Amino acid sequence: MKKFINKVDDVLVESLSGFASAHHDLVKLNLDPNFLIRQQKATNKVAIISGGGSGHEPLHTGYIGYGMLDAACPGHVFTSPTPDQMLAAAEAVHADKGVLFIVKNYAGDVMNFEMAAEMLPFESATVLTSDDCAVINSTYTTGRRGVAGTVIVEKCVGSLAETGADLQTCKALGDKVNSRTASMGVALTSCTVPAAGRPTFDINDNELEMGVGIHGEPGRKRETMREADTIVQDVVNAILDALKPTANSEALLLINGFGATPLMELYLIYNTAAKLFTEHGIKISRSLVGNYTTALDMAGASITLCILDDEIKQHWDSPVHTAALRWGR
Amino acid sequence: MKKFINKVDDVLVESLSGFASAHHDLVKLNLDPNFLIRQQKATNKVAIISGGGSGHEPLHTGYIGYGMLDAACPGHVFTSPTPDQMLAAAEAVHADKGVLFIVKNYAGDVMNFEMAAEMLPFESATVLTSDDCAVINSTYTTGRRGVAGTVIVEKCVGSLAETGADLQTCKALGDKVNSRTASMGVALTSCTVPAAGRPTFDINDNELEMGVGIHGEPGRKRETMREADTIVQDVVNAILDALKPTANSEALLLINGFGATPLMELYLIYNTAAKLFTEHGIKISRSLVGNYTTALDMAGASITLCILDDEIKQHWDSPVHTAALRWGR
Amino acid sequence: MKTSFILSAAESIRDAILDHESELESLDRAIGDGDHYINMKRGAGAIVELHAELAALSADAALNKIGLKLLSTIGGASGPLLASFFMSMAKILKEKNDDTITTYAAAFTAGVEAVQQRGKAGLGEKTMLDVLIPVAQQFSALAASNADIKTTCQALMQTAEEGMLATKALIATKGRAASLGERAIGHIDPGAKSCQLMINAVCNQVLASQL
Amino acid sequence: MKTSFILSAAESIRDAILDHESELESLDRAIGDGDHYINMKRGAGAIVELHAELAALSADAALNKIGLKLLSTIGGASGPLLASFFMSMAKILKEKNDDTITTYAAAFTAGVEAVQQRGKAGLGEKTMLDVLIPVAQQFSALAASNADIKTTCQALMQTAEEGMLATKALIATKGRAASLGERAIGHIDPGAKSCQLMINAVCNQVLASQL
Ligand SMILES: Nc1ncnc2c1ncn2[C@@H]1O[C@H](COP(=O)(O)OP(=O)(O)O)[C@@H](O)[C@H]1O
Ligand SMILES: Nc1ncnc2c1ncn2[C@@H]1O[C@H](COP(=O)(O)OP(=O)(O)O)[C@@H](O)[C@H]1O
Ligand SMILES: [Mg+2]
Ligand SMILES: [Mg+2]
Ligand SMILES: [Mg+2]
Ligand SMILES: [Mg+2]
Repeated sequence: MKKFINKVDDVLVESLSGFASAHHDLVKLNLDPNFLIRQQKATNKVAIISGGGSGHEPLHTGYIGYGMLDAACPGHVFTSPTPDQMLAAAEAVHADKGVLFIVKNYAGDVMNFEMAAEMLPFESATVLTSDDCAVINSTYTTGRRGVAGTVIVEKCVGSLAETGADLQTCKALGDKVNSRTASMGVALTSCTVPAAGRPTFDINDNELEMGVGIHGEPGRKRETMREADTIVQDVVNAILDALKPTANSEALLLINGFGATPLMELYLIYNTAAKLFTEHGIKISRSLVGNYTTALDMAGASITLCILDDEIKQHWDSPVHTAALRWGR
Repeated sequence: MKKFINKVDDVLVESLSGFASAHHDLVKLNLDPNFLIRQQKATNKVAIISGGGSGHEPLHTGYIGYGMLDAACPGHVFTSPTPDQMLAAAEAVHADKGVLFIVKNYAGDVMNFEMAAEMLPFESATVLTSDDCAVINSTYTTGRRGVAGTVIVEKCVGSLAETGADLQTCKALGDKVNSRTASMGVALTSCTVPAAGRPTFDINDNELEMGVGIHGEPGRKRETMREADTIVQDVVNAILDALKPTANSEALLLINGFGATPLMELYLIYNTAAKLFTEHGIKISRSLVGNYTTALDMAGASITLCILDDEIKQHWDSPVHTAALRWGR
Repeated sequence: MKTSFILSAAESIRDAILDHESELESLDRAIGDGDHYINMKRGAGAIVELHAELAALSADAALNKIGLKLLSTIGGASGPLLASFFMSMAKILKEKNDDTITTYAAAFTAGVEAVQQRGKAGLGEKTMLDVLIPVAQQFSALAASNADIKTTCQALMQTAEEGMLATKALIATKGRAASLGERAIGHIDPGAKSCQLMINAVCNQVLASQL
Repeated sequence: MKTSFILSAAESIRDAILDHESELESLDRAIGDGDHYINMKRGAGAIVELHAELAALSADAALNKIGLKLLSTIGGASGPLLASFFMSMAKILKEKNDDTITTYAAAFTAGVEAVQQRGKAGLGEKTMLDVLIPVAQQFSALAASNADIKTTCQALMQTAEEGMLATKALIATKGRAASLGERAIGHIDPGAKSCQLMINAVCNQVLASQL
């Protein structure tokens, strides 16, 4: 393992400190319990809080700011944060309109946020994101994982919250966006958790992991490496299967890098994916290409499609000012 | 080599097409000769054109748009573009106030842009960027290479050009920013040029390349891998040596990833670098952390310091709207 | 239950976790995200560091404090589950306020029920519950039949091991491995393994104190 | 000079480049950015593809067209340099408009001078000029002394090879390798190698046509 780190146990705090220092105009960092909040506390709105294991940067800390999150709770690398973090963050940012937690659907995140919600002295609701269609949802599983589509949920819900909308309305939008969003990822290499010091999984030079999770969890299957177009075709098909969009749907296409995949390749993927969706009668009217929900140093990428409607479009387009997503101001 | 590509010869065009399609609101792509221009041609301003070998995305295509470039000419991977590209791009974007080329100081780029300038039927000037202080400038070399500091030059010159400033004034600002900027990079792994199919250099698991170039050129020396803090210390010292900033200088600190280094590590580097510069009496008042001048899939990062003055600060802060850098609108 | 017993049990557990670094790590790498060992080490270490503070508390208060500490230290799936286990156990001990095996068995069972509630899982879902549920059942049964401590401990260790090994053949339907489908078969569940290790450590501690 | 000669020389050059893929690639990987082979292959391939178009032109017009094509095809440092070489050579051939060895030597020398001007470099800077300059000098000298074609070709190939090998011991002061300082020592310059290959290919072509 070669990484720009000092002691393995200090990685998280040193990195969070760097983030807070680089973006001191936007965020404030609290250590022990670890959470970050906007530099300027927002008033008269539902407080939007997200969090999860670290290692997916810029998710979630990079989305704190006007039009998106009020606070984020970073856990250890790939490990859900703990309820004391959510409680302290909520205490710091709630503004008498309740707290909405945006939580990626993993047993650990769900349970920790659930316990926080139970202990919270004020009203809360939770949007569970579950856009990863690599996991075929069936009665015997805990359902799909939340992956890069979470960014779209956070953006739209964050925008709505700025308008003063109430807790249930915000939750409803989050649930709607989530239900119209599907993602699937492909890994070319494994990530390496600093504390583990070695790759999470072994993969040969001629292999790819189709449907990989953003923590390096195994996916649908191990396949032979091949041309990008045929890889993208399979991912696009899985997404179409999951969403079954009607013809003439309008959509946002997000090509997300896992951390070690160059933009050159992400745009090449975009090129093919956009063509395939268009051939399927879908109008790609919004796009996002880059590292938005990463898996440490994994080489790989995911494709996310979100079927838009006027409400989602409006909240996607509205101004946002965070470290990782910024437009309109 | 595992990459999301189809045929090696098609990588560039497919990637450019994806970029143009994802950002069709911002840019237009011309193929053969390859160049990209703003979707809306600007008028009454110096046309700012940059370009260079591909593989450094988002440089330069990602910086086309309001407040930055009018056009970019992408060469083959790591190979300077050719004069016909610059000529066609200049033809498309010049607006009777002349053309300013921003060129990274490499023999190939310099000569190709020079030939274009000689053939150009209208006035032009060139800013050569040369911020890489890994290369000790001495009488017997061609001087420093242009690396990530180029982004700062493009941002500031682009901002000034929007005000209607004339060609020589724009060039003067570019030269000034360049002279106040120094960078140095460290590689943990090599990049792999798609057409070559194998890593440009070999490097062991316990080694780093100090002062590496953004095309994988060897740097100052091959060293033993060690803690991030001591690596950063050496880079910071080289930059201080090169710039010799006076106490109480105000500066912009840019931590640039080479393509395969996670944000978590880049922020950790920022944390240390900001501390060290601050200890040296430098006030870090602006920051940028992310992948801004990459080297394909290289794991590594560079540190860039730009000593600010009021003029540079104003042009750094002014609104910009490009695919990779956006604020204020 | 003496608080001193809890303190030394905590140390044995920590040692057992540390001793199985590579095994725990590779189990979670195979069907999870590779952090289970790190999580357990962080949790166990935090408890051992609480030594002085815990020593001043009654057994039930110490167990409750352990639960709270685990809750704010481990994170992930195992954090809230193990925290719920210890806090529920503490509650029963406090209520019953006696020192019988029956009470311990009831407390253990309450802990396991809390894990089931929190995780919304049951037997056969390839989780720590495949160790905890059979052990709780057997513990209650042995306590009801007045089995001696040595027999009880040995039986529980055996059951824990069987439960842990049994997860190997299962498809996961809860937790991170649930997304793997058939690919999870052939791997022991990491949480089941660490629970087996903890039960083992505590039982051996009891057996040693019986000598 | 016959255009047909230029066309077959272009093919020989392309073949020589393709035959030395791994050598050219590894030379530029060692002290450059690894693309020199790809650049030369792209350039040489583009010229061979121009066959039909070139065949219709006079020798000087063909060489000028080759220069322009290389200019818009190769890129990098070698592109404008080789383009300048061929365009300047074409100019002299057109001016002199005869078929003597002296004219060829003068044209070659003019090409080399154009490379020097464009690259602002001279002898001993570890570039293609370490092959081109000595070859140009010798070519002029041999032409002036009326040496026969066979002797001339053999001498030029020898000189090219020596110049190429001599770059190994040099520090680079121009081009990408200039940033390496001492670390460039021990590696042959890729541009010198490809120039030597091209000179070799053309000389062998001449020799073959003499038989
Ligand atoms: N719903 C659940 N009920 C019971 N145990 C669970 C549940 N979900 C996960 N587990 C247990 O947690 C273990 C994983 O813990 P850990 O690796 O620390 O957390 P994470 O899965 O969040 O990375 C699994 O091996 C399994 O035994
Ligand atoms: N200023 C110069 N004068 C002469 N030759 C040069 C000069 N700069 C570079 N070269 C030649 O160009 C070669 C490199 O060509 P190439 O790899 O195609 O371009 P780049 O260096 O831009 O990647 C060097 O090996 C050297 O021989
Ligand atoms: Mg985890
Ligand atoms: Mg090159
Ligand atoms: Mg885990
Ligand atoms: Mg080269």
